[in-house]
Amino acid sequence: MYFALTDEQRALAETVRAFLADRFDLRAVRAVVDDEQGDGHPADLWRAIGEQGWLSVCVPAVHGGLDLGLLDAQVIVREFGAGVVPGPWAATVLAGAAIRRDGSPEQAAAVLGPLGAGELVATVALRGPGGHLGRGGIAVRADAAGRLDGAASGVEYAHVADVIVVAAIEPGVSAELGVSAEPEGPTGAGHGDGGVGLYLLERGAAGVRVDRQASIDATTRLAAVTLTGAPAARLPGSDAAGLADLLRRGAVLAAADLAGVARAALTRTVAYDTARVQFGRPVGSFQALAHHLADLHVAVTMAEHAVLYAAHALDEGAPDADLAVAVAKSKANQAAVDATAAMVQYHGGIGYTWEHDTHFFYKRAKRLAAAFGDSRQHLEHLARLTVDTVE
Amino acid sequence: MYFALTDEQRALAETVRAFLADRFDLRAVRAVVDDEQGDGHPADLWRAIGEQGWLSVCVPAVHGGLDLGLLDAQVIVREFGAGVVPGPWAATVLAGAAIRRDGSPEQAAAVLGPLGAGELVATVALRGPGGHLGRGGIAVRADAAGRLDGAASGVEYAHVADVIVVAAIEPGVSAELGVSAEPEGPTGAGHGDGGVGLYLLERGAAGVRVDRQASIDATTRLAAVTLTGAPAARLPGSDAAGLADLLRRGAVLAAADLAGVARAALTRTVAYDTARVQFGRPVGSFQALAHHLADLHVAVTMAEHAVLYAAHALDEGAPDADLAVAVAKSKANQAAVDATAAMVQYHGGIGYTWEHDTHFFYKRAKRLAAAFGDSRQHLEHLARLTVDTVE
Amino acid sequence: MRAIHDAELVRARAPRSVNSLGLVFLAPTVMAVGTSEQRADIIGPMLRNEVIWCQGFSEPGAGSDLAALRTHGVLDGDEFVVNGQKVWTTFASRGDRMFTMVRTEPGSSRHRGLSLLLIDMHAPGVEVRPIRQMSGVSEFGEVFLTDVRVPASQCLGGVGNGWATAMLLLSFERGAAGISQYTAYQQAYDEIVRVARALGRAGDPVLRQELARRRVELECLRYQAMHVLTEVERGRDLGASSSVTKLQWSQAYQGLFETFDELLGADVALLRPTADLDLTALRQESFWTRSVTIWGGSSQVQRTIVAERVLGLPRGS
Amino acid sequence: MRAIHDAELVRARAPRSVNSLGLVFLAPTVMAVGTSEQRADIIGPMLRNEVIWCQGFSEPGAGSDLAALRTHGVLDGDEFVVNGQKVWTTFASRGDRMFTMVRTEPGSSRHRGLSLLLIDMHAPGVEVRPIRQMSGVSEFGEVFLTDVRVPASQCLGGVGNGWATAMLLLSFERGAAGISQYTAYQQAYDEIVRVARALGRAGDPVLRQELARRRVELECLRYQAMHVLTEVERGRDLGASSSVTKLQWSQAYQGLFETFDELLGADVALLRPTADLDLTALRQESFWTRSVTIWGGSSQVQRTIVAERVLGLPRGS
Repeated sequence: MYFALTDEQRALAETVRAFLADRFDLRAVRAVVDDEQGDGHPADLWRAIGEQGWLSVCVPAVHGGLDLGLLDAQVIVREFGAGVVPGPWAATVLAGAAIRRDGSPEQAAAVLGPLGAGELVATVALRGPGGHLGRGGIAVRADAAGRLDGAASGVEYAHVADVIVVAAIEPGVSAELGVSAEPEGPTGAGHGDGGVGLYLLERGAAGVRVDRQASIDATTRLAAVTLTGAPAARLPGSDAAGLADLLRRGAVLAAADLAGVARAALTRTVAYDTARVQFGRPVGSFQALAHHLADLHVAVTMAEHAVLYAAHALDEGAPDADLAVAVAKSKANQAAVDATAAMVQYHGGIGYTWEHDTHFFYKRAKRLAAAFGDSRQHLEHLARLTVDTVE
Repeated sequence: MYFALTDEQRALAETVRAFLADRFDLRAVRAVVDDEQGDGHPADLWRAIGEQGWLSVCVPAVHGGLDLGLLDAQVIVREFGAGVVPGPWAATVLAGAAIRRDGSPEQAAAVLGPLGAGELVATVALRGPGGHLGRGGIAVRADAAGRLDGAASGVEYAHVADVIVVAAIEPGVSAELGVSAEPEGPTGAGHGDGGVGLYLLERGAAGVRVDRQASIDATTRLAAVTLTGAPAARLPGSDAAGLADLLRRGAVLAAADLAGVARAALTRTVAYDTARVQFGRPVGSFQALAHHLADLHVAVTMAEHAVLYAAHALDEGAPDADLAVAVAKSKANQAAVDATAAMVQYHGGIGYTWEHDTHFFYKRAKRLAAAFGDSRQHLEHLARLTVDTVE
Repeated sequence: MRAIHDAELVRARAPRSVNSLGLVFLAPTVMAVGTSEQRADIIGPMLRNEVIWCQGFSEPGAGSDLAALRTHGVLDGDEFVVNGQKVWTTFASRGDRMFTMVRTEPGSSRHRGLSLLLIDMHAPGVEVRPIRQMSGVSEFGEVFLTDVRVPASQCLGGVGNGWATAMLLLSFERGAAGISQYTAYQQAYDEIVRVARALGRAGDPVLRQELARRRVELECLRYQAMHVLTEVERGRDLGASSSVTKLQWSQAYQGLFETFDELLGADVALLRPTADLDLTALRQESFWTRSVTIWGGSSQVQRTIVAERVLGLPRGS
Repeated sequence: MRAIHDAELVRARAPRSVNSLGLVFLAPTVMAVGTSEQRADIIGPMLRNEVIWCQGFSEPGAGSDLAALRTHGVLDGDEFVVNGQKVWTTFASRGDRMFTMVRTEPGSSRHRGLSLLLIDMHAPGVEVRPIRQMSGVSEFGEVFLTDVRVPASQCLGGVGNGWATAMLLLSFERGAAGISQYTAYQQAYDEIVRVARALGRAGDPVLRQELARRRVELECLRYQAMHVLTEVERGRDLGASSSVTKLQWSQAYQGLFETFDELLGADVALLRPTADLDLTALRQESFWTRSVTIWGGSSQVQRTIVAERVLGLPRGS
């Protein structure tokens, strides 16, 4: 029985970490954050990531990709989280996963090659304004000809994406649109088949409007997409299960990013409070602080384990994959929110300033904890999988 | 603006405390707890409490009582909580309050005098087996002639009570009996008037069966009451509002007991860990423990304030009395459960033994946190009073 | 217990005066320990908002540890010549005068040899640099003091007695501030409930429990404020009970905004989740709540005070 | 990552052997540092349940502070003469032999001069008194040792080397125990869900969130157990990661039963809330969970280990 990364995966993590330290450290992040008018998508970084092959990690070999799994993808995204790295990496990888699973051979050939090479930015648009993730939160309708009407909100990097994978309600289903008050499982298999489809949309197409949205987390830019009869191509294999699969992958990548954020927050806090002296002693030697950080180490370690297992379970199609995803996302949410809040608190006054880096971590954790299912949704889904199945 | 006890009330607290230290300390409590077959009602203590006049604190002067309010009653019961004192004090006071409010002059004359003098034990039976507090949890029906059928569970000291105030569903209402899955406000004004009545039942009457129930908290004994056509006298003024008033008073007395338990747990833990040495230092000097106890002091202090205010608000008929009761009970629940759990933890191994007194406090807190509305119920009621009323 | 009929007063909106620091903390301290000249000089202009006061207690590297202050003043004739640096000075860029701690006995350490000086912010040698917070707003500043000349008459509470004066002043900050804190909390609570309703989530049983829990803490803060006022009225020493107020307020206020984030769900990152919902102000307040457990004595410092002075636990080494 | 197909093994019920203390903690320690005679003497009879082992580490007044032990043994010929007292000795009244820490160098202090001795519980001078727990059950005992003669060959890991041997033994307790802990937790979880259903509360959204939260910690405990087994298989030093397991397990297990209390609502005090629901066993387990954060190194001790040895924070004075 093994529960650990392979030597190759550990080496990959090392490579990404060294690359970021060398090519995109926190000063570079700050430059992106402070450039409020900019698109938040540092082009040099994107090119370099493409050259490293890290965009093709989940692209099939036939399209020039590395043909690896989510377990490898989470290795990369965790380092991006630890470095609070800006850019549409996760969005692009997710869009690629949808096209790989549900796209036609022609769609796959057209998109996956350039996507893996970093020549193309992609993203996913899966929920409407004010809506939860899942079918009830979709506010886009497709007609029989594949034209899309409606709105999506909080879409990562829609303003720089070349293509957008859009979830839409399809004709013949009377599902209510708009705000969904009742939370639903964000990664569940949906309520039966049919009725939901994924569509490949070009940002430059007619009837597509993209408006940047102000967000607390400037390391990742968001936009609203408004569609008025916009022509799009259906991913022929897509259905409710395809959407659910996409949401699960999104949840695992977000959880991995959060695990990276959480570990970095903890490590940086330990370093800071080992050096900082108050009341004549290093702050880190005060037991109340030390014990809190110890509890956070336990929580972050559990989140790391859970992300690892969830990615593995999805790659292998394990029977408990759905459960594992909900565990990973809710645990990573908690660990990252708690660890970054402690980071602010235990840096003292400086931790609350714009000039210090703590707020990058705190804000990224807040955003990601709500992305691809917040804890409320994942825990209710978990209750359905566990409480309701005990015999 | 004043927010404090009067000098008289502080003197009363001192008197009760001194009385208990002298006449019923923890060794006496232990003797009651260890006598598993006994009725848990130390007769000498009851007589002495009656002599002190502490049972007549809420009895009108016309019946020989002190004619004081709930604010005075909570002074006494808080000390009983701090001393984990056994006996049907709160149950008797509550039954008296119901008779005072809703009974006929004859009922009041027959019961309140002996009750205040300690010649009579009374209690209240307000919910069925497995049921929540409130109308939905009542499992007794009254017929037009005042005969009662059904069951009540967890009734304090029913086995030694002379009279029992029973809540019953009345004819003409199709309310469903039995387990209520949906929590409802335990102290709300009820769903309109009528349909619920309070009945004065003699334990010795025909059709009354009382069975002792095993409970985790041996400082307060519980029993089930089964009624088969038992004759009872309606309290003529009783209705849903009367039941709600009774539940509110019960909640405040339980909260006061909890505040006493919580403060005693904290004070005893501080004393123990100031003396106990580990790793070459008093355990109380370790910062993680000290900070946790400091947080508990804040919580217990807030619970004390909240109990004070709720009792005052009920006495005065203040417009926020309903809100204040829900605040007091839910805060006292949390403070007492947390403080007694910390008491066990910070006494180390000894705190987990039967021979040490910690478990009296821990178990009493657990029982009372669920009595007269658990936090789940009070918080939902609070949401109705606050979330739903914001404009 | 006498009646609490003045509760309406508590519910009234507390004044959000630009001079609230002066009114809440400095004014009662001046009344208690100031000279008659200081009372005449300070109170009137403060009430008329002619002089805006700012507070300079923290220094770089000192944080919550007031005793570690290094800004020093040397008596030269009847003036102190003050050099040093303050951070986290509230309203620094808008202030006319600053109350601040200065080490006036050379070579002294810890609590000894400190004085509370009142410094003219427009005097030569005073330089202010605003500090931008994580919310993007600048409310604090750094103050650099270079050979600033402060008349000896501008020492409050006696030369060398700064520690006791500061403790008195901070007890007003930590204690009597309860009521305005309660008001701000209640306004935020109501705003947050309105957002929950706008997003269709005010009926979610889980969020309702959380909101109710926050409301419990709010009400308890109100009781604590009434308790403190009663103690003040009775002439009792507030002592460490001000630490209880600070802990209750700061932890509850911060927690309220954690519930705010939870109820936003998927929209937590967006300042305008829907067309008619602008969360910018609440979001800034939300970031601000991360600081309330740090300044004015961090929660860690307050817990130590409660543990040692209220509970009487043995001091950690 | 290689596949985790053995997960079924994890899900299988762990043996609840009367000798689980010996099997889980002592056996691997004997295999690691015991003499060949000790291996032959101990392992076989233990596996056949011919000899029941109990553990005697705690002493009155020492608690989690192993270095403060006062039971001492003086070498007399080839035997130690042992005097002292142990508490919290698990299975004391059913045990045949006890592994225990004894100070074998007179005048030594703290970590030095300790030895791990294997004592025959039937030897003259050994007296056992059971300790009743708050649940009413007696599972522990006090052991009084008066001039008990222990052959020097019954020292495990070398005379004077007891501290290192105990740390090795405790790392098995804190680490590899994860799997049987996981199993017990899962069984309790399922039982508690059944109770919620019987009381009609399994549909309450608030309780569902709480139950789901407990389940998250359960699954994380499973991953941690798999992680530890992987490290063991690779021959890595478990070190402080056993403290991570202990914290995760004990806090989560205790928390699960707090949820149990919550879902019982008004019936929390009753052992039989309805005619067909007997909660006696769950209630005893619930009391038991209050002890798991105390014994085997309290949560406070474990956090110090994690802070200093894993995170590398400076030691508190």
